[in-house]
Formats: sequence, structure tokens, C-alpha cells
Amino acid sequence: MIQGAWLCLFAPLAGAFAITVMGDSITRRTAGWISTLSVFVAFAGAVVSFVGLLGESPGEREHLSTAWTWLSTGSFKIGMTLLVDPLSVLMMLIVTGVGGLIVLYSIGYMDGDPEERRYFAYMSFFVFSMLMLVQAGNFLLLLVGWGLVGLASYLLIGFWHERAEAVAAAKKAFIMNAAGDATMALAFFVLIWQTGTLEFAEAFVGAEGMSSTLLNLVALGLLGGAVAKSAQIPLHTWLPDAMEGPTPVSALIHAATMVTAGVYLIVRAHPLFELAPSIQDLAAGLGALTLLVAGFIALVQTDIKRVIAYSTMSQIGYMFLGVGLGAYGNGMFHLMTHAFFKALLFMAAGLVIHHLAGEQDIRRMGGVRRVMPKTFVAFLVGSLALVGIPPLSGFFSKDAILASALASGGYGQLLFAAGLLGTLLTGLYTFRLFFVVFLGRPSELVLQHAQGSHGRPEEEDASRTHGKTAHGETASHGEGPWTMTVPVAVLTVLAVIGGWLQIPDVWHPFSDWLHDVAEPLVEPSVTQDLVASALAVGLGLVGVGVAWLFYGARSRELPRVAGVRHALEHKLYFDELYDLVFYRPAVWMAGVWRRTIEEPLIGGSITGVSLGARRAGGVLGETQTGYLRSYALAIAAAAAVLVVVFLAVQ
Amino acid sequence: MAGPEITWYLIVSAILFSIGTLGVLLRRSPLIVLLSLEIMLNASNLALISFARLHGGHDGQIFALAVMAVAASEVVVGLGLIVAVSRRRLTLDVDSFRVLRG
Amino acid sequence: MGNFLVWAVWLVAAFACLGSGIAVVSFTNAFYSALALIGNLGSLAVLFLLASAEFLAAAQVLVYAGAVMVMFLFVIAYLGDTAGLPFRGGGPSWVSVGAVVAATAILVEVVVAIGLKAGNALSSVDEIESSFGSPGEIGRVFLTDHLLAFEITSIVLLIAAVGGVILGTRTRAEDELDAQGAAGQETYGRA
Amino acid sequence: MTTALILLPLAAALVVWMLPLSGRAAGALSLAAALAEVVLWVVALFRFDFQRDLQLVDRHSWFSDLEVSYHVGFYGFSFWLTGLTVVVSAAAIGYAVWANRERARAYHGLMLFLLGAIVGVFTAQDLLLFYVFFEAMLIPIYVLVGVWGGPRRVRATATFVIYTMAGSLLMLASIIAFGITQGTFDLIDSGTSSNTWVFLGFLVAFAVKAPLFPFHGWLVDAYRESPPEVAAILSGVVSKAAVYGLLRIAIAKFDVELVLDFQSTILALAAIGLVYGSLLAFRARDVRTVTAYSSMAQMGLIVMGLFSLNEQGLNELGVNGAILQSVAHGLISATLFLLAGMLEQRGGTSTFADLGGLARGRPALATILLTTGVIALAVPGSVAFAGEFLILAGIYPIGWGWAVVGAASIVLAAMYMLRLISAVLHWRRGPAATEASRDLRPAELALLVPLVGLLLFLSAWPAAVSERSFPLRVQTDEAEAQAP
Repeated sequence: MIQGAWLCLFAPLAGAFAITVMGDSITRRTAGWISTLSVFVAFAGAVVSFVGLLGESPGEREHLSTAWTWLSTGSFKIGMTLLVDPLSVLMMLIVTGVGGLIVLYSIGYMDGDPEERRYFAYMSFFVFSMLMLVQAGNFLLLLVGWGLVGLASYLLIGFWHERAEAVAAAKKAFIMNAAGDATMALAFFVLIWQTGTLEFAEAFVGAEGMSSTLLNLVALGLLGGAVAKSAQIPLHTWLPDAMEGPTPVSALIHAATMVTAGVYLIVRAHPLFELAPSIQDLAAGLGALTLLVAGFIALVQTDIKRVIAYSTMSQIGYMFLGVGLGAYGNGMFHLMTHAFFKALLFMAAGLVIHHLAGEQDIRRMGGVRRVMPKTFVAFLVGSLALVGIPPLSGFFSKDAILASALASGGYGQLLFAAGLLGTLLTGLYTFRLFFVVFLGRPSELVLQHAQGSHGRPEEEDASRTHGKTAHGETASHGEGPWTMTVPVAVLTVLAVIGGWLQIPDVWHPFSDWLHDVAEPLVEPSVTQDLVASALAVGLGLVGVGVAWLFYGARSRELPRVAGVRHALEHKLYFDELYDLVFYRPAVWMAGVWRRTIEEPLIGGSITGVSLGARRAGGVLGETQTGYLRSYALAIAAAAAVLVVVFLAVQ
Repeated sequence: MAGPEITWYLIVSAILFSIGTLGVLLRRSPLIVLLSLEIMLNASNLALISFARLHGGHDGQIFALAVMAVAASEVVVGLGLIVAVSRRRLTLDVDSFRVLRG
Repeated sequence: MGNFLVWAVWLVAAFACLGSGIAVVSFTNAFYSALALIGNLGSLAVLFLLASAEFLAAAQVLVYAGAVMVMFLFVIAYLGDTAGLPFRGGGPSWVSVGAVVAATAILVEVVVAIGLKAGNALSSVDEIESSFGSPGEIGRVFLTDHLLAFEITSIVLLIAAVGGVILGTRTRAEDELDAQGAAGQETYGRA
Repeated sequence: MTTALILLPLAAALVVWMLPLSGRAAGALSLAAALAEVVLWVVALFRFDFQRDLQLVDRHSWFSDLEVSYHVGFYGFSFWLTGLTVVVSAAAIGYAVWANRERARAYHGLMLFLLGAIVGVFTAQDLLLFYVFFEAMLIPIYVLVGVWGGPRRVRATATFVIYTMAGSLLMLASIIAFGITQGTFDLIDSGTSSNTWVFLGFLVAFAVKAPLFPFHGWLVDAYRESPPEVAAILSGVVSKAAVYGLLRIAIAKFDVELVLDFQSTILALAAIGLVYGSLLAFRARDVRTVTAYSSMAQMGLIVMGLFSLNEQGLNELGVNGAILQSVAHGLISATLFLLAGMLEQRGGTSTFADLGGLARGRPALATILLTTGVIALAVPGSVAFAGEFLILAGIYPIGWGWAVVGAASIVLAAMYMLRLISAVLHWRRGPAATEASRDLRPAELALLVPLVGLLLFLSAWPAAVSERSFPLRVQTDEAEAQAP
């Protein structure tokens, strides 16, 4: 079982390493298969661990395994320790399972890209990093995984590195995540200072003796990291930009796994958050705020991937809401179902983009259903699951969170209201996208690609020089190669059945599985469940209906509220604000320092010293008259003075 | 001891040294500067010998002998320089050598 | 009586020494200065003798007043006209003033120093053997206790001799100078 | 053993200078000597007992009147710094061979001499001996920068000489004052001093060498104008002499109350240097300047770790982190400078405006630069991260503000390193990124891969260094020694 966990962790790393070292000696496709294989081996390891845990009694499902001491100084020791418990195994299964499917999908999607090997090395590296994050046996290793997924995300967002936007987006993602890493590190410093350890269990015990101020600081620091990684307000602006990366990357990192790490962190560190309830409430509040804001912004976006990205933010908002209120199992449940249906949506969108040779603007799409009927079905399933229509997976998981909110007192009910409004928005933006892309009359672009030649050669070249994608020659007729369609099909099935693991009051193996790791603070009653479900489904359907009126049937003109629309199109000016508050002052300060300190003072001091020496030399040089006799006089005078000195000393 | 005390020898030595100093510092002819230097050296020789007498040891005298040798060497080099300068048709004037001016 | 005679000789020698010293410094003609220096060295030899430095007195007369001064006179004769130099040079006038001040200051200081010590340290003179300062004694001390000084002195003399030879050798530049006939004397330096 | 480590390069330097070898033979001999030095160090590593105090000691009286002796030996931490020295120097000499420097005999002789002197600095247990090695280390640098440097080398050298001379003279004065008052120059035998001025003398000398804000005026010129391999040694290794000096002398040999009096000032300077260097690195225009300023920032961080002590003595987190970070930073900046040199060899420049787009078709270059850059920005899991984490965890109890500044610097480091990576590898091709600038060749990889490999190894196992820098007993001994 432990061996399974180690295999799970290191198989993807070995894959990445092998691809890097072998370089040109393997074909691009082989690199893809090595990567896929490594992730599926990891999945096998995860399954072994899962089965192993399953065979044990619920109270004993926690195993630590230390391979070597990673970092230590005297009494402070951090081991290279893996933790195998229900929570980490659940995450391992999601990461490697969904990850494996997405890497397989990438073989088709990235086919023809000249730097495919690098892509697959990065993908394997990402899976390794994510596994490191979820399997870490102590906080420091968790931070290591935390940082490495950020690095992998940077590498993959900026994969098409000749595009300035991609590089900028990658840097933005990394730097915002580095800020989150920094706040987490600060939280850990407090823990080390107060408890002397970063082991989960010992730190949780030690934390009980800490003052509430320090506890709040620790929780706030952790929350900072979680918010940055999960793209919650106010550190969310990197996620939409991250859509510059290849679509499978968006599916894997920016939908299914990495961005949900914040939720995992809160569940993992829930004893700390429970000791600082105000911070936990803050997490829930931020989640609610994010789900609303992201929902609104998603309404006006025109890039197919960005709409889904905002939807991701919004759904993670739900998860934060849930875990912030203590509904850990429900939050994790939504994490899992979201991984299924959001990866599905991204990959279905990827099929569309792939088919349209890299076009992502929904205004140039339309009527795709006619050329890609299977994709249409997949996307529809994903959309319905996202909106939360029974019996698809989103229904069970989202409504469980809402029910928990309803059961959490006044504050919870406020958030419940926000969540309900969110479901309306979800229905609206999801089906806006769906109707615009798939229904209606096929657009010119779609028709071009539907004729099998998919695009004039010039346009292919144009899209390649823009570096958006480099696929083309081997791109499919129809829906795509089997490597792409099979994972989509599997995920479609999962998006349908994934929610059946947990049916309120009927059976709940999922929350039982997590019960010993993170005991929920709230248990909604059956009535609350029913009320929440009814309202949520109802509002979701209203959203869908409104979308139909405006976008599907095109029977209504869109109400124009220019100011709001403008603000939403600019994503509520967060980017501009950060530019103004952080980036520009830093640049300005660097410039000012260089002009006022570095050059005049530091450099100037040297120039000053040498100038001063030269001037002093000039002045003293005047005394060197060249007259021999004046030198002799100097000797005589010095002798006279010295005699006086000697006499005085005696 | 017969005759004047060591003090007087020393005073003569001091006066002589000052005279030599004046010569070195005031005169422009290198020859006379050299001669004045000899006076200064001899003044110090006188002091050395006086102290040797005072302490009844030979060390001072040996030192004086060494000074004489140095003086002789100095004369050789000094005169050699003077001759070399004059052979290049340069002015025999201490003040005319000013390449060391700062 | 003997004491008086010693005093008298000492006084004569001392005044001769100082007088000839002043003469050396003040003559404009180097030839006269050199002659005065011979007198100065001679009278110093007398003073040496009175201070029981017999060997040194002899050496002073033979080596210094004899050999060295002859060399001086040779050079002066070789150079020919040496009388024409102005007494005081082109340097700043404070050099002259300073020279007088410095020389006087040294004199005063030394006299003061002697005066401070005169009462005790300088009045009690050690007894000496009759052989004190004799060539034999000097030679013995020089070649035993002060052998290193002896060696260094000899090396200094050797180096000086080599230096003299090098300075005396005619260089090619000088030959060209002679060949050109070198109209007029140039001033060396930037004055 | 220790003496052999010092003498081997010095003797090799003499041989290179004396024998009338061809340039190629001189280079080969020099490289062989450097590699032999590495082997010697590895042999010593297996003999070294990290649980003990000073070891591999050699001691011979030198000036017995002044209690000065030739006294050398290793502590755990100085052993790691020496390891850093021999590895980086070997790579630098390898680079010099590859770059085919003019006047090879003189050049390689100086490099070997430098190597020997640095090892001497890290082993000297006598203050005067330390001073002798310290100066012997600086002289070859003056010549190497001044003769083989870039177009503005004269100014760079002059600046470097002015700064280091000022520092060295202050240190000499302090050494003399310390030795005379203690009655011995030996670092083991002497007690601690409580003289403020002596302390400040040492402090300024090492602050110049590090450099600590505002003593960094020599830094940019020297790092930019010197040959890349010299810059690698200068920033990678020579700056660590300051770390060693601060730890072994300024902290260990003075009363802890005195050190604590200056703690806030030093920490403030270090923190300013950290932010200041990071921001200027962010605006710098070429690879070398970025590396130079980042070097300054990192030294600020290391000094923070060293001075995280309190009344009880050294803070084990902070000081272990400082040593770990010293080793990491030495390897990182050496790699980056060598890479900058290789870029300059290709396009004649390392200015960002002229570079770009080099990743396409140059996988080895891209991989090496990316790996090094990512480790340099202290991505969690890297050895630099481990070092920074320990340092900041150590400084936190002294004052949370210091740790916040340090954590902010993690973000700044990400900003400037990513900018460097992108400017070289990404975007459109710059004018200097032509077809002629090929991927790294095997010889270059042979230089860089060991350095990067070491970095990766240490990333996987930072405890290798952090556990073995100070046996716990030494720390308590030193803490006791510091108590009056």
C-alpha cells in the first residue's frame, strides 16, 4: 500500500526525467506514450493504496512513510514523508485518473507540435508535483508540492513561448502564486516558532496552545496560499489569462486538479482553521463573493476557454463556501465531480478548438452541433452537470454544499442566498456558451472546417505563426482521433454517474470515507437538502431558460447596461488595479532607486573617491616644486620637529 | 679628562652641523652643496667620536669610520653626477633640475 | 699647564673649524670653498685627536683632507669656470627663510638637549686605556665585534666605485651632442 | 590533508607559471590540478566526521613572539564552503580552457593561485594567516579582472581595489588590535572581545566583501566586466569568504551582547540590500547585471540568517539556513555567470534587448537555463528554497517584519528570474539570437551539467548540508564561549 503510494508519486517524475534525458532519441509520439504510461502507472499505484486502505477499519486508515530526512537542523526535522489516508488517496485517484485521461487526450491534441516532447515532460512533471502536494506528510512538503505545481503551471501556460501573451500570462500566474506561497511560508514560520514542528498531527496539537492572534495569522497565511492557488478573489486574475496555454493543460491544471488545491489545503489543515473560526468564515465569504463575481464576468466573455475558466473560479467558490462552513466532505465531493465535468467541458471545447484550427472566439462559432454531434452531446452533458440538473453529478455535489450552507445559521443562510444566485448565473452563462457555439446556423468558419479540408492553407500558416496551435496536418476529419475522443467519452460517463456516490439520506459512502479525516461541522437535515435542491435546480433552469431566450431562440434583444457590461468585460478592473498598486510602484521604485541611490550615491561615491584623490593629488603636487632645495628643507624641518618630539617624549 | 668637557665638543658639532645645513639649503652650486654635505657628515662624526670618548667604547669610532666611507662613496657618486651633467652641457645649477615638479 | 695647553689647542681648532665651515658655505667660488673645507677637515682632525681618536684623526687627514679633497679639486679644475653662479637660486624665497629658520632651530634644539643633559650624564667621562683609539684597537674591534659593519662598508665602497665608473663612461648621446657642437647650453627640466 | 588542499593548487600555479608550456598544455594541467583538488576534497569528505569540532588540523608555529601560527583545519560549515570552492573553481577553470584565454600560463596560474588562497581563507584558524590568505585571494582577482576583463575593466578594477583595500585595512587594524589585546592571534585559543571598534572593523570588511548595502559599489562593475568564469568565482565563492568571516570572527569572537547591539542595524542593512538588490535586478538590462544584483540580494538574506542569533547564541535554523543558502547560491550564480559567458560567446552580448527566442531548437540551453533559473528563484522544493525557508524561519522570532521582507523577496526573486528566463529564451528572436548561436555543445554541457546536477541533488536532499554544518555541541560551546 505504501509502496503503491511511492510508486504513484515517482512514476510521473521518472517519466518526465526519461523524456528530458532521452531528448531527440525518441519520437514525439513515444514521448507522449511514456508520459501517459507513467501517469497510468501512478493511477495503478493510487488504486493499490485505495484498495489497501479499504481493507482496514475506518479508524486506522492513516499511514506515514518517511524515505529520508529532507531538511533538518538540530531539533527541527522534515522528512521526505508520504501520508496515505482517505483524503490523500481520494486526491491521488482524482489527479492520476483524470490526469491520465487528459495526458492521453494530449497525444491527439498536441500532435504535430514541434516541441511535443517538452510538453509531455512538463505534463508528467505536473502530475508528480500535484501528487507531491496531496501526498505530503507534513506542511513543508505540502508547500514544496504547492510551489512545484505552480512551476509546472508556469511552464505549461507559457508552453507556446514565442507568444508574448502566453509568456506574460505564465509569469503572472507564477508570481501571484509565489505571493500565495510566501503567505503560506509566513504561516509556517509562526508554526515553527510556536510549536517547533511542521508535522500535521503535532502541529495541530501544538496549535491548541497558541494565542488567538497567532492562530488567526496562521490561518490567514494558509488561506492566502489557498486563495492564490485556487484563483479566488482577490488573487484570481491569473486564471483567465492562463487560458493561453494548450487546452488539455487548462483541463488538467486549471480545472480538475491544481486550482482545487486550495480546497484540499483547507480540508487538510481544518483543525487550524477551526481554531480560527473568523478566518474560516472569511474563506467561505470569499468563496461566495468569487462565485458571484466570476459568474457575472463569465456572462460577457467571448473566448470559449475564458468562459469556462470563470466558471471554474465560480465552482471553486462553491467549494470554498462549503469547506469554509465546515462541510468538508461535501466540498471535496464537489471537487471530485467538478474535476469530471469541468475537464469534460474543457476537453470538449478543445475538440471544437482543435477542429477549428485554434479559433477560440465564440462569436465566430455557431452551429457546431451539425459537424460535431458527439462533441455536442459531451458538451451538453458537461453543461447540465455544471448547472446541477439531476441526475448528473453536479446536482448532488453542489446541492449538498448549498444544503450545508442553509444549515449553518445566519451567516450560512446569507451565503446560501449568494450560492442560489450563483446557480442562476451558472445556468445563464453556461448555456449562453452552449447555445452560441453549438446551436444556430453554422458560421462561415465552421463551414470552412466542416468541408474536410478544414481551412485554407494560408490560414493554417497564419495560425501557426501566431503560435496558437501547431496542429493541422494530422487533425481529424470529424470529431478527432481516438486518443482525444475516448477520454472525452470516459469523462462524459463519469460526469453523469459521478454524483451517485452520495445521495442524501440514501447512501453516503463518500462522506463516510472522509469522515475520520475531516469530520464535518454541519450535517444538513433532509428538509434542508430538499429545499436547497429544489431552489437550486429551479434557479438553474431559470438561468437556462433566460439563456435560451436571448441566445438560443434569439428572440430578445440583450438589455444594454453599458457601464456594467464594460466593467464586466474588463473583469471589474482587477488587472488595472494590481498594475497600479503593485507593478508600477515596484518599477517606479526600482527606477527611482537607480537614479537617486545607485548611480549618484553608490557609483558616485567611487567616482567621488577617485576624483577626490585626483584633486588632493593636484593640491599636494603643488608642494612638489621640483626645487631640490625645498625637498632638503622639508627634511631639515622634519628633523627639527622630530627633535622637539623626542625631547618632549623624554 | 684634560681639556674641555664633552659638552663643548657637542656644541661645536651642533654649530658645524647647522652651518652645513645652511650651505645645503641655500647654495645653488652643486659643488658647494656637496661640500656642505661633507661638513654635516663631519659634524656628526665629531659627535660620534665625542660620545665614544664619553662612554669609553669604540663603537662610536667604528661608526664614524663607516660614515667616512659613506662620505667617500657619496663624493664619488656626486662628483660623477656633476661631471656627467656638465658633459651634457647643462647648467650646473641645483634649481634647474625640476623634473620632479608635481 | 698641560691642561691649559689642551684648552688652547682645542679653542684654536674649534674656532678654525667653525670659521672654515662658514667660509665653505659663503665663498662664491667653489675652488675657495674646497680649500676652506680642507682647513675644516684638518682642524676637525685636531679635535678628534683631543677626543682620543687617534686612528680616526689620522684617517681624516690622510683619506679625507688628502684623497677626497684632491678629487674635489680635480673636478673643480676640470669644470673650469665655477665662480659665476648666483648665491641664491630661483626657488621661492620662503625656502631661504625656511632654511635659516630650520638650521637655527636644529642648533637651538641640540644645544638645549645638551644643556638638559650637561649637568650629569655628560660630565662624568669614563676612564680609558692609553691604547684607546689606536689603530690596533680599532682594527681589532672592527674585525671582530663589528665585522658586519666592516663588510657592509666595503660593499658600499665597491658599489660607489662601480657607480663612479658608470657615470664616468661617455654615452652615445653625449658623443652626438659633441658632434653637433651643441651650440649653447640647454636647460634640463621644465623650468 | 588540509595543507594538501591548500598547497596543491598553489604548487600547480607555480608549475604552470614556471614551465614553458603551450597555452593548451597549461590549460590542461590547470584543469587536471583543479579536478585533483575536487578528488582530494571528496577523499576528505569521507574522512570527515561531521559530529566533531575542528578537525584535519595542521599547526606549526610561525612568529612565536606574537603567538602567530600556521593553523588550519575544518569545521563542518567551512568544509562545505570549501567543497563549493573546489567545485566552482574546477568549472571556472574548465570554462577558461574552453574559452581559450589569451596568455594562458599567466591566466591559469592566477586561477589556481586564487583557488588555493580561497581554500586557505576557509581553513585558517589564525587571524594573521586568515588575513594573508584573504589578501592573497584578492590580488589574483585584481589582475584577472584588470587584464582579461571587458571594455570597462580598468574602472571596474579600480573600484574593486578601492573598496576591498579600504575593507582590508580596517580588518588588518582590527586583527592587530584583537591579537594584541588577546595575546594571541589564534582563533581557537583566543577568547571573545568586547571592543566595539574592533568589531566594526571586521564587520565593515566583511560587509564590503559580501557585499551588504551600501557597500556594494564595486559589485556591478566587477561582475559585469570580469571574464565570466572570474565573475562566477567572485560571486559564487569569494563572497562566501564574507559569510565565513562574519560567522567565524564577527559573531563567534565577540561578546554576544555587543553583537546584539548591532543586530538591528545589520539586519536592516541586509533587508534593505535584499529588497534593493531584487528591485534593481528586476530592472537590469542584461543577464550579468541581473545575476549581480540578485547575488547582492541573496547575500543580504544570508547575512540575515547569520545574525538571527539571540542571547542564547546562534539560532540553529538561521545559521544552518545561511550555510545551506551559501552553498546553493554559490552553485547557482556560478552556473548563471558561466551561462552568461556562453551566451556572450555566441551573440557577443548578454543584453536582453538583443536576445530572445533562444528556446526554439536549443533544448539543452533552454533546459539548463530554466532549471538554474527556477532553482535561483527558490521555487519550493529547490535547495535555495530550503535555505531561504530555514533562514526566514530562524529570523521570524527575532522580528516578524524581517521575515515578511524576506517572504516578499521570494516574490521579487520570482519576478526578476522569470524576466531573465523569458528575455533569453522566450518571445521573438532578438538580433543576437541568430542561427549561428547554436545549442550548448558537449564541452559546455560537461561544465554545466555537474553544477546543475549538484543543485538538483541538493534539492532532493538539502539535509545533506543542513544537518552537517554544525554539530550541536559546537554551537553550545560557542554559545558558552560568547557568554562572559
